[in-house]
Amino acid sequence: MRLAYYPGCSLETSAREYNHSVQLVGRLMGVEFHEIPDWSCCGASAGHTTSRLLALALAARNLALAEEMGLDVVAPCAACYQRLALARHELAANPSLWERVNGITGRPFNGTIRVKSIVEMLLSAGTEKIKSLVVRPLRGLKVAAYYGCLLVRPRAIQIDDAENPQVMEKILRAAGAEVVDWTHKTECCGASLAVSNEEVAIPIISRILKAALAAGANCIACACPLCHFNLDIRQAKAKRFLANYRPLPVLYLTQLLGLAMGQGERELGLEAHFVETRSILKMVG
Amino acid sequence: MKRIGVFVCWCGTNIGGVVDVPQVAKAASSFPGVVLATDYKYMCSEPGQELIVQAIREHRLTRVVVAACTPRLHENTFRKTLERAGLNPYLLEIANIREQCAWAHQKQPGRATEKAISLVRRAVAKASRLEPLFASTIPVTRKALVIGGGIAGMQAALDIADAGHQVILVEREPTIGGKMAMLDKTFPTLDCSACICTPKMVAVAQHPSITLYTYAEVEKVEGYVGNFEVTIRQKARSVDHTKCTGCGTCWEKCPTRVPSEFEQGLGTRKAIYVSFPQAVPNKPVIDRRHCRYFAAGKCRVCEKVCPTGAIDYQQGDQLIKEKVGAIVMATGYDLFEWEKVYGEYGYGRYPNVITSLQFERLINASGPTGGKILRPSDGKEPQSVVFVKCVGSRDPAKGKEYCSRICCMYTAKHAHQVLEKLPGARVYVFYMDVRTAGKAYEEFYLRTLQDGAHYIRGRVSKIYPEGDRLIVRGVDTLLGRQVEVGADLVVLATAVVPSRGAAELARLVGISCDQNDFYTEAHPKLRPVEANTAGIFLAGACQGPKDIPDTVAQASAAAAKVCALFSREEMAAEPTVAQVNQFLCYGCLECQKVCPYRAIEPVTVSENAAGKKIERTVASVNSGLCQGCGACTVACKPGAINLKGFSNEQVLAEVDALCL
Amino acid sequence: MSLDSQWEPKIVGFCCNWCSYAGADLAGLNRLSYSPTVRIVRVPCSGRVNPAFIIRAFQRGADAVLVSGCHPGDCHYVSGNYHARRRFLVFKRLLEYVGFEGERLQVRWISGSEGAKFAQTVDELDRKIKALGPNKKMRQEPPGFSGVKDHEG
Amino acid sequence: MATLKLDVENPRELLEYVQRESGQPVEKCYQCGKCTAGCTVAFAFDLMPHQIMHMIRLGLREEILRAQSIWLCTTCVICTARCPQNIDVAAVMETLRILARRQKALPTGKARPVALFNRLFLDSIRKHGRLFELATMVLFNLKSGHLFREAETGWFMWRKGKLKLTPTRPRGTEEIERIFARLQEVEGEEDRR
Repeated sequence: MRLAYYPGCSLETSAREYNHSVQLVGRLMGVEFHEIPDWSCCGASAGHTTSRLLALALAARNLALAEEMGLDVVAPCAACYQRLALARHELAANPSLWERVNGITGRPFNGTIRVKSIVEMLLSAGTEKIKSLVVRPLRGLKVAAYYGCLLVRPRAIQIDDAENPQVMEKILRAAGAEVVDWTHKTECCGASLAVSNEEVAIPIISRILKAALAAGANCIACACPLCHFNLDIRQAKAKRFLANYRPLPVLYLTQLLGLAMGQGERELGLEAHFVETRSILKMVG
Repeated sequence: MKRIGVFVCWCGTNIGGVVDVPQVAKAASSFPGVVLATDYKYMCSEPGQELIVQAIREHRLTRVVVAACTPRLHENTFRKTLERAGLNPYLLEIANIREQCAWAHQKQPGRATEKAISLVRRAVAKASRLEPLFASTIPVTRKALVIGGGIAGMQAALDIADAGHQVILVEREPTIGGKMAMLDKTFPTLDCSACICTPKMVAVAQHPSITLYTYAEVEKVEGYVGNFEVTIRQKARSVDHTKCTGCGTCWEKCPTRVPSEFEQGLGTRKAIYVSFPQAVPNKPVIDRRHCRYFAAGKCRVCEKVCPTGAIDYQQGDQLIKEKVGAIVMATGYDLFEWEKVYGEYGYGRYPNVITSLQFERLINASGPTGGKILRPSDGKEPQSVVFVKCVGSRDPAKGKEYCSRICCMYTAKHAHQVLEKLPGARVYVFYMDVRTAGKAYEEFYLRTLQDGAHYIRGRVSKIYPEGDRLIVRGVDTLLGRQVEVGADLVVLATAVVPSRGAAELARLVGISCDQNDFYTEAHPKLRPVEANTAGIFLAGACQGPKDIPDTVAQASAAAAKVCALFSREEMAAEPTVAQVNQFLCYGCLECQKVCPYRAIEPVTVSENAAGKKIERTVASVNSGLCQGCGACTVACKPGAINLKGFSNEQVLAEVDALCL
Repeated sequence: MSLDSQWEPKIVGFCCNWCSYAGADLAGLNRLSYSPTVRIVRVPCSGRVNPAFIIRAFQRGADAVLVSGCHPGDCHYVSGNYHARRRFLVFKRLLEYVGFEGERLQVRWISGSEGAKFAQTVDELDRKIKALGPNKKMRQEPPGFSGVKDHEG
Repeated sequence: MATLKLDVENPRELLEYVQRESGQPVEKCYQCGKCTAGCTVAFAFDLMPHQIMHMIRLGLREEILRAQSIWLCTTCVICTARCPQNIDVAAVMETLRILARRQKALPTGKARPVALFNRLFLDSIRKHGRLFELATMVLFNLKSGHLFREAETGWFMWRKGKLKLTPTRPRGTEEIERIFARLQEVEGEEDRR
């Protein structure tokens, strides 16, 4: 499978371990990534919060670039995925807006390519394929799969049910992990409030951690750099709201998958997390 | 040549004050075919009618035009006048010069007069083309079919039977009683549901005029008002009810347990079972889907223990044909399947989130807990119970747009029952509005408030387990705040929807449904218990969500309508029906496609063509079914169908007259 | 019709017996005044109105035709007004296609309780036709020339 | 709390603007409150989502544009996903936020850092084509007056190689600049109208 690759800003810097693990696992699964040359920021929430046209234009430019490559595009970052997929959906639904946006970017996007989330990419190979690559089943791991908002909302771009999605669980089970049924997998992590208004974000984050702990999880799997930042780095501050706190490592879905497929902790960037991941390694053995 | 008389009415000053009546009469006297044109103060009065009768006789009138008020008021009056004078009543045409002329154009008397003349010209033109029509009669089979054996069907059946007519009651479940038999108490009086429902069930079973088919379904309906022919499928019970005594040994010994429909999944039954101890008939059926013998070919325990040898594994379905004159639809309701769409409430994964009907079983003395409110997960008594209203109702996104009408009251009842049975328990009711229109309903709700139920205005966004409790996350819009309640038990007031299969049954019977599959009444105000097909009547929740008093009232109303239909051996059919000119018809049957009453059927006619006898198909109208809408006349390409009383020639003549 | 300055439109209305005819009655009952240019032919249902009736009206010099029935979903005969709606949508387009002013044919849903709507509809149509002028395109002189045979009973 | 004057001028103007811009049938809102009930951030809001929906109907423009809530909304879209009337409440919030910016309504309280962060974020994109995380964070701390906030976090990220000292500059930054410039033109025109 050949795919245009849209890493997005975070995967270049603060989420570089996500980038590495996606590339590693992707390659193992036979995906050929072609990074979009000169990709630019998807606009993220600052974009659509400021102007609908701006948000669409920033996303459409990248869609157009991928289209020039003639490849469907995968965006590992859930936020980038949502922005790109939603822009594609909104443009397709509104031809006059589409024309306007094409005029603004000066790089016409014709809607011939699709946007894929990392989960879709992994599942399109099939769970059997994943199972066949597993050399170190994640036995002993009790994973709380965390989707956050961006993969399952709004309806137009959701990759699975918004209240009780199962696709990440499917992948994790194929990797030999046990998944926990928990209640906050599609609640919001507080997004950039964790930067702009930390005191608002911390209770939001702690609610999610509390639910994962209560479900007996020993780690969280996610697919979004911002979710990861909030749940991992902010865990230190969120823990004071939690009565029965124990450290809850937060790993990217592809890191867990990489582990199962025998990749080393260095390659997968496991050391780059705030909450120690050594417990995980010990369990997996 | 027709001899037409025109009678222009002054209606006191109502018409005469605006329209120059003598001038209208004068103008009319010159219209083709008019031999007499005259006016009178009040044409509908006794002397006015007498004037018409005399004129008909004196001037040998063959057609009559009355220019007066709307035909919707006095057409029948004047038809009777014609009949008195020995004329066919359908040789009358009315010119509406009051409602549609004098009253509407009071400020322009000159133009009103001009218009009145034009309207009379139209009436004369039509009158000259009127033909005598004769009301036909159709025989009425004085036997009714009632579909559905819940409280609506039982009430309708009993009322019709008590009036001396035969009734066939068909129920698809193994017992009659319906939803009401599952309920614990009824609002607002709190009397015991079983105490008032089970006697009705027994009365139905014992009534000499009622034939009861349980575990049976209507499979086919043919014919028309007064003359339906229905086919009923008696599903195989695998038990010979003529031998069975209902002793109960079989279901005691049956080794297979399955969730009980009657207990709403909170309890179990056996594979051979009666739904509940007071079931009517109180004899079992074998649920073949779950029976070991039918599934694996082994077991036959029931057969071995049956003292009368009533078990009959070979029993097959039976088709029964019945002729009836009227049908009462009483198919009731089901609960909206909330667990398929409400992910935020757990998709039915949390055992302590139950429906209101499950709660009825939980609090029912004959229910799975013996009437103790115990939560399903661990059988503990809940200390905090949350009720959520409008689950599926008033929710276009996930469910239905309409209000289910009964939930506000039964939730108030449930809240009251919890507070009564579990002193010290806390009760929260999340609501959007409290709707208590009904006798003594608001008083009951207020009493529940005083009992200590907390009513929280707002919807619930999420229900999720935390430890062994449920967290209910909602809003109190009166406080303008998010709220959270810890609950041991959550009861969802799920929407009332038509019972499963209602739409298919409607198609089979030939009536229509609204967008929610509730049966459509003939007129929302004036004919609320009739379906839009003659001879079919509606009772209870199949027509829309209803509580028990309204259901019983509608059932009795439907029964009264049936009895009215049955009051004579024959019924008159309106003569203004469609008629096929079979010489012109070439059998395309486009007319059949647009007929809403299935009144058109193909028939084969044989005729001589060039010395050879040939057979061809033509359309034929069943005048018993035809309601005279005329849709077929427009669909007919060769112009072979015409509508009596509104024929093409008549309408064209009217158009011509108006355009002069 | 003598002089153009005195010209008043001639509007033929086909009203279904159950809704629109009752609506017209109600307008009168409430003494709502509207233009006397409309004259109504009572039909059982809007689905009974044959396009031939309308052509005939235009041929005989009607300046406008109003077809009015029960609201969609409220048809006394279940589905008659649906047929009418579909039929006249096509028919109107056909009229326009042959160069006839489509506005001269109006199809409206007026219930028995909508007397005011009936009055408004008529006045609106009256204004529209007054602006449009008399129907000259389809009018045939003298009446009876159309060749449509009258079945004199 | 002060009494609200309901007889505002042009009471439908705001409603019509929001419905047009967001494409959402705000008029369908029947105040069930499910948006507020499930909202991630409502506990920190000054006006609840359902109250905002109600105020739009009433045309209480000033009250709404002054609200911090419209800035604190994370666009998590839970409100939208669960709205029984199929109203995209998040899109309505966004429309209000854009309106507030275009009307130069000054964000107050908790809304201020959100608006600041958004602005710096976009500035960075405009300049570099991509987000330059380090510079954006430093600027944010400078401008919000908390110089050493996140020092620990920053240190950690630095150690783990998660912060870069220089921005990655894709070619095509002039294209991005053009997008921003054209947009300003378009919006300037709209605002004048």
